[in-house]
Amino acid sequence: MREEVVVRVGAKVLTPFIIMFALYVHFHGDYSPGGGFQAGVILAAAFALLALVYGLDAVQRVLPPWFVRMCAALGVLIYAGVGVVTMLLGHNFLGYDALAHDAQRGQHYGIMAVELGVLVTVFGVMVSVFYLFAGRGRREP
Amino acid sequence: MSEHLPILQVVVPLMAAPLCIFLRKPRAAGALAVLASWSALAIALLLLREVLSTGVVSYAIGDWPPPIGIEYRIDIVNAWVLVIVATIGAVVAPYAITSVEREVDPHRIPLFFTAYLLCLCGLLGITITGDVFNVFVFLEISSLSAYALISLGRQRRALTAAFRYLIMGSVGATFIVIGIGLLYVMTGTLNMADLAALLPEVWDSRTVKVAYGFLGVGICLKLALFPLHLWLPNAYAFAPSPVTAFMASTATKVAVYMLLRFFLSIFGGHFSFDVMGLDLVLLPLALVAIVSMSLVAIFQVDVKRLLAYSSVAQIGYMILGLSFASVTGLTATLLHLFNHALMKGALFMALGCVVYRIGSVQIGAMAGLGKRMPFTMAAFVVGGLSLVGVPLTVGFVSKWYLILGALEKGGLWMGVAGIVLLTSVMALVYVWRVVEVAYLRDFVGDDRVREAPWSLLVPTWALVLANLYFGIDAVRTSEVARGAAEVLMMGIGSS
Amino acid sequence: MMDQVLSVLTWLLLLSGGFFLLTGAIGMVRLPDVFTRMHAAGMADTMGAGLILAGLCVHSGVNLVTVRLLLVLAFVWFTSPIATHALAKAALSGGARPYTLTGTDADPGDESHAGGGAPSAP
Amino acid sequence: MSALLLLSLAVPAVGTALILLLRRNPNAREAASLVTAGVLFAIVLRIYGAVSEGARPALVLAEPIPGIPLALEAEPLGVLFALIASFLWIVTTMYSIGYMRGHHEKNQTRFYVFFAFAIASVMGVAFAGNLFTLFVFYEILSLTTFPLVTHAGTEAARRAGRVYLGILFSTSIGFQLLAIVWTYKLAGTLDFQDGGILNGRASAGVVAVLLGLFVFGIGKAAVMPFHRWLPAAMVAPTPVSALLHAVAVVKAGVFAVLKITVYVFGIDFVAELGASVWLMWVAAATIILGSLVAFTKDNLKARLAYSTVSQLSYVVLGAMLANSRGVIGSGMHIAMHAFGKITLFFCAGAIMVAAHKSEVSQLKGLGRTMPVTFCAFFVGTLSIVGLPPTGGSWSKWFLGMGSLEAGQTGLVAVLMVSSLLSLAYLMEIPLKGFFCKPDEPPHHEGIHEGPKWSLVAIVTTAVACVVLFLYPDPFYRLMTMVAGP
Amino acid sequence: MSLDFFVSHYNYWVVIFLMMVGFYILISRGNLIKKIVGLNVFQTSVFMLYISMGKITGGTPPILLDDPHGGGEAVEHVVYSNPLPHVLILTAIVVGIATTSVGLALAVRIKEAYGTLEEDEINRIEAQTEAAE
Amino acid sequence: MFAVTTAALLVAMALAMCRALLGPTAYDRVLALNNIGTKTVVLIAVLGFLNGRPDFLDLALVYALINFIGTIAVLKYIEYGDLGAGPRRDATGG
Amino acid sequence: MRHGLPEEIDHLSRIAVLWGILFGFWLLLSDHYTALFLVFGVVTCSVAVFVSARMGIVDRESVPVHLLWGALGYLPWLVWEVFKSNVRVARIILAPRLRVDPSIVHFRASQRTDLGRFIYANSITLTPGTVTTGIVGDDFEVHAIVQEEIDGTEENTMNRRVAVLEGEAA
Ligand code: NA
Ligand code: NA
Repeated sequence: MREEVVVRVGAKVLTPFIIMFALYVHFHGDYSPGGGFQAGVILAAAFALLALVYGLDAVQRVLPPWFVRMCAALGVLIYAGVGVVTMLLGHNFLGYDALAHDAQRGQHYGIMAVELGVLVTVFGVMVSVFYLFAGRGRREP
Repeated sequence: MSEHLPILQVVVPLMAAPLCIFLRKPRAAGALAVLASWSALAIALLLLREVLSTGVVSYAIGDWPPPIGIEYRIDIVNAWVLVIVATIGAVVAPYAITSVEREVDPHRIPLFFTAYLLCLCGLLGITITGDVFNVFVFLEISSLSAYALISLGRQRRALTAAFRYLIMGSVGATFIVIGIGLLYVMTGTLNMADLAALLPEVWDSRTVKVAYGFLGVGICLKLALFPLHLWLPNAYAFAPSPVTAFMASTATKVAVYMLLRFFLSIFGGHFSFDVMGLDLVLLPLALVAIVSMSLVAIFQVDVKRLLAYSSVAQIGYMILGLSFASVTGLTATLLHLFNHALMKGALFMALGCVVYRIGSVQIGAMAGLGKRMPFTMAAFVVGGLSLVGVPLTVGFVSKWYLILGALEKGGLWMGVAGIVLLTSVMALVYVWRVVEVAYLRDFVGDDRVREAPWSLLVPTWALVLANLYFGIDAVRTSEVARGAAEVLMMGIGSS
Repeated sequence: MMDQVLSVLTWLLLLSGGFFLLTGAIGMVRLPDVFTRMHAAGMADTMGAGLILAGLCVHSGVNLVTVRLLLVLAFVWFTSPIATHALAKAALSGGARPYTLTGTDADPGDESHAGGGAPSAP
Repeated sequence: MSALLLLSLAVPAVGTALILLLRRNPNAREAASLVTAGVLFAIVLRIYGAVSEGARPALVLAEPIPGIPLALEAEPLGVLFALIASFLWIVTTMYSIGYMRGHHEKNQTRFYVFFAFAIASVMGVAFAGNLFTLFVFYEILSLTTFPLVTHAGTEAARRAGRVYLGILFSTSIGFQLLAIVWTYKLAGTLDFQDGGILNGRASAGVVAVLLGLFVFGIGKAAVMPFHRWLPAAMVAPTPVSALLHAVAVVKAGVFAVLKITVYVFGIDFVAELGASVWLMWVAAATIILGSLVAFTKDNLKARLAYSTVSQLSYVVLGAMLANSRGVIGSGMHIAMHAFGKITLFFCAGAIMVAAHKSEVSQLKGLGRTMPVTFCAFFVGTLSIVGLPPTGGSWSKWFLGMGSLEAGQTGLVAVLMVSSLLSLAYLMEIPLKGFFCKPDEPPHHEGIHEGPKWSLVAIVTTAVACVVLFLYPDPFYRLMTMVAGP
Repeated sequence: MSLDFFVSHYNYWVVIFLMMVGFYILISRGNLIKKIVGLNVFQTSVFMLYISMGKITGGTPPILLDDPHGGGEAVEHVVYSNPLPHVLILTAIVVGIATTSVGLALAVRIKEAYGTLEEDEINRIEAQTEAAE
Repeated sequence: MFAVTTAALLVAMALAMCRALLGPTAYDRVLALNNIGTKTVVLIAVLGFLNGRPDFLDLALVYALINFIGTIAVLKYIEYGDLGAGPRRDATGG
Repeated sequence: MRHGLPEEIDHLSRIAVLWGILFGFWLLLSDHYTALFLVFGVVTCSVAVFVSARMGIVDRESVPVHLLWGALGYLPWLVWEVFKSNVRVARIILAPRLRVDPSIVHFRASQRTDLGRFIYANSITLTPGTVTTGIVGDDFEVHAIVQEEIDGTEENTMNRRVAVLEGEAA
């Protein structure tokens, strides 16, 4: 049997950096919207890599399927919640100016929060899809 | 909070959808879906009231003023469609709680309600938004959740049906996004009102005409206009019953709304009818759809699929009304939007009751159900008669305006009126095939089969009674539809 | 003066990077089987990408862009051999037969050490 | 007064509820039926009283489409129809009690329920205040009689039901509805008005087409070629046939034709344009062809059915004549044919129940064992043919006079020939019954008159045929209010 | 239709070619996964069209905005450059990816239910089931 | 000079694409696609550099990451028919 | 398994080191050095370290700080080797007549840890002309494009250098 030293060690070394990079993309994506989406994809990719190397079960122990589904749901809630908060603060839906005294800062916080929602959702959806695929092949011999 | 009604219309189902996943119990998720869909209906009704009293309601997302930011803009047309969608959403949600027990895997039920609410959110969003790109986004939200909903059907054919719908729906959506992009390139705006103001300057350009074509084909794919309807019959036949009831009553209606909004409000009636000859393109398609699909429906043995083909034919009626290029014709279209939602909703929900008890809607399996499930089959009969267009049902009201619209045009259009009537008779044939089997054959199935539970019957009969109520008192609906038609036509072809 | 030197250096690096890139690509087409092609692909990944990115670094000078370019390069150099190794391993266990001069197959399970497997070319 | 109109619809509806409630107790159930029928007749009589003094009670039920209400209005023609229908409902109920029990029919409750529903729809048709309301109740009548037609539940019954509903709905949706929308487009209203609403609003050609759409669109009038449903519906129990032929369905059809001609087109307008001449001849053709086909039928009910096809076109013909005499004759014939034909059907049913005979050729000598029935049949025959001393002679007289007035001498000839034909094919039955020797071996032992309740009904209608000869005044007066003297 | 016309609109031709390729794959391939690939190529061609047209991406000048709540007093600083064009493409891409995910998920379940991903095969199985009913 | 580099990259990618299309084995295609991926990373870097958009380098990094993980996933799928299989621990070490 | 105190400390220190490395990378990547972004950086690195620790992948293999010093010497040498073998393979490919003589060979590697084997295997693969195709224990299976690539001295040198690199730290 051929063992997987190379890929295993490689994945181990890479993973923390990938996670860090994902969040870096999120926090620095504010000037060009969409950071949340890319970050979600990258974060999901990190776990996909771990699952490829350590097996689905190992990853699902840390990241159970129900948790991932909730992430997908939670992101939408964050997104809509930010809108509702701005509404409660007397502005229109997603009127970020409401989030801080300084309009620019408010915009920044708002986009960051919304992108966080996007990140969490994209991460949840992507990992769910990966689980779906990775979990299916098992029934074949 | 009342100034936020436009956004709440979308946000309430949008926020409830993920919460359904958090509530991992099927019934809790269902209860939340009911709550959300009822709130959506209340909001839609409030919006309609506001629009009727004050005219157009506008809401700027994120405080960005309209031409730049996304604007939600409600006039009488989309207020009307919102009410239709929200009504069906509110009726089907409680029905689904019981219905999915037999039609969806238990562990997928929270997912079902999530997708249901997302679909509702998408459809409401398409209707309410005043931004063309936002239309595309909501269209995809509703479509993706629709694919998921269809695939939840128990039979494996639900999967292939969903897949085919996905392929055709995505092609349609891509066509729409091409059209939207071209419009943006030409005008630099995505705001509908802005587009409507800017487009006349560039009417002559080929790009605008190409955009028009892409949008037309894309939307017609979504609304299953013959011959782009191929995805619909199987999708409706194999989806879980509440999904079929919901989709058949709302999804294609919203697509028709999109067609009206894009071609009459944004491009304008003058461009559509006088420059592009939209009526001349739609008329033959609508007629062929009505006749051929009615004919095909007659020979179906699966009643769900039978009604699905009937839906394609009924979409033909709506498009036919548009092709009259007159206020009366458009009134017929808008009325039929509402009326067809009521009748198909009632019919598919009645079928859902049948599925709940006997697990099949093959015509043979329904023999003798008239006695076993009297309320269910009575609902089916009333819905069917409405489909045929028997007076005192809503179906009659739309047929009335459709024929009136045709006769107003005089001449050869008499023949169009004749075809409408002929196909009503065909509807009678396919409806009656089922009725005859249910009432005049002896029951052959399991002896324990009895009437469907109240939790299914009450929503079903709510729609059945609506079929009758709005058939007996159609003054208000007719007036709203006529008002909406006048807004859309803006003085063109009014007679 | 310094600018000119840097400019020439950039030219040199980019051109030689392009050279290895193209050579590797030719090898991808020319070489007889998947295993030999891996060596060609490796050229593009190592010297091809390396020299071009180095050229960009030289051009850009010492700043955050260079840091990023180096990060990209480090990532490519770190992952490329892992992917190639995984591919080779998968190909062998998947039944791909390495090309040999004589046309007879090398036995991948052969336990003989260095030099075993393929006889020398005539 | 307008409350009475509502009651005329509500009473049969309440009756259905009563019948359903009392379904476990047949006697109470039938009593409820009878009482309801009696009450309804009393109500209609009250309305008759008011209308004959010139009142026009009216009522709006709802407004389904802006400008097109669901409205009731009692005018003389409608009252005439309502009178006939409500009176014959009593008689038919009595007859049904005997027949259904004697024949051991299943689902008797369903029968009475839909019977009552059908009568309610008939009242709606009779008192319809506009074309739309007429159409609504016309369609409801088709639906409520469908379960009656398919009562037996056999394959033959299903097939008949398909033909029945198929023809009635396709003509009404295909032609009638089109004509209604067209009328609305031309006139801007659908209300029935004296002198017509289309008067002066349409050309001769349009009127001719519209009139045709109405005549053929009202499939219940059974004008050829849309008559097939009538013989097909013969599979139904005899009381249903009676209801179809005499009381409700076909009468609703010809009544609608007459009412539309009078109140939508206006007879003067139609006569002036001459737009109805082609339909006169269509009606004439139906009259002759119907009679000829009746001749060929050995099955008694089928023969009666084709007789009805033929006779209905008398009414249509009268309407198309579009003059005072013709319309009076037309209206009177609705009544006279109703009493005559219901007598014949009752007799046919009684023969079926008592002797289990359905073919004309089997009736030889039966008259001696069932004298009352065969006498009644004879009276009914006279009325259908139009011979004194029966009511039928009046309507035939007025129709003939109307034809002459319209200058259509040829139609007089058609009337004569058709009368002779009907005399021939109907008189064969009492003649066979009384004067032919039964075939060998005789099967008539043990056969006696039909059930008691049925017999009462038969005698009542037969007597009514004679009474209407002596006292046709109520109907005549109503018709003169419609068409002028 | 000069040569110049073709050359100056090269991006259109590339996009149209890609679109046709995608559409061709979508229609002609019986394998469901290949259909999804075709759909992706088809969609990607549209994104490329917009990216290449340049009017949508980049080159959009920042917009000076009136503060919506400022009561007419114009805000001098650019709050954010108009994010619209980027967002459009990005959203469309996200939608495309979501569609692909759902499509692939369906394909997985179809493979499980039918044991094949070939359309002909699936149609055959479905026809058999229908005949059996 | 960047244009020349870009051209070299495109030609190299085209040649690799030939290999991807020709095969003949699945491994050839994976190898070629992985190689195209790496070249795309370089291309993105060059183009970003050319357009003065250093944020393209983040994109290049993301692309490289996806390329790597995608390759590993495809290989695992080819080898095991299952993306979620655990490591085989029947050898030494691990 | 018993967790001794030194092991705990070792683990925690590795976590801290990993955190530090990540934060270093954050500072390299980030071009905003405001307080807010530093806070973001702290959060980011903490999340990354936390997740990695929960996955159980923070250990000697994944945080090879002990090799840092040796790597400074090894990496330049490796780059040079890569360049040399690139040239050799380029000559093979560009030769008018393709002269490849591929073979697969097995040999025993001197590294004692998986990390060492990982470095050695990747170094072999990184240099064109040879590809590690399999490792079982200390047995390496390598594919070479021409025989000379593998029976030359480079491989032995590389084997030794990696072993030294590994050994220095140990
Ligand atoms: Na080497
Ligand atoms: Na190598």
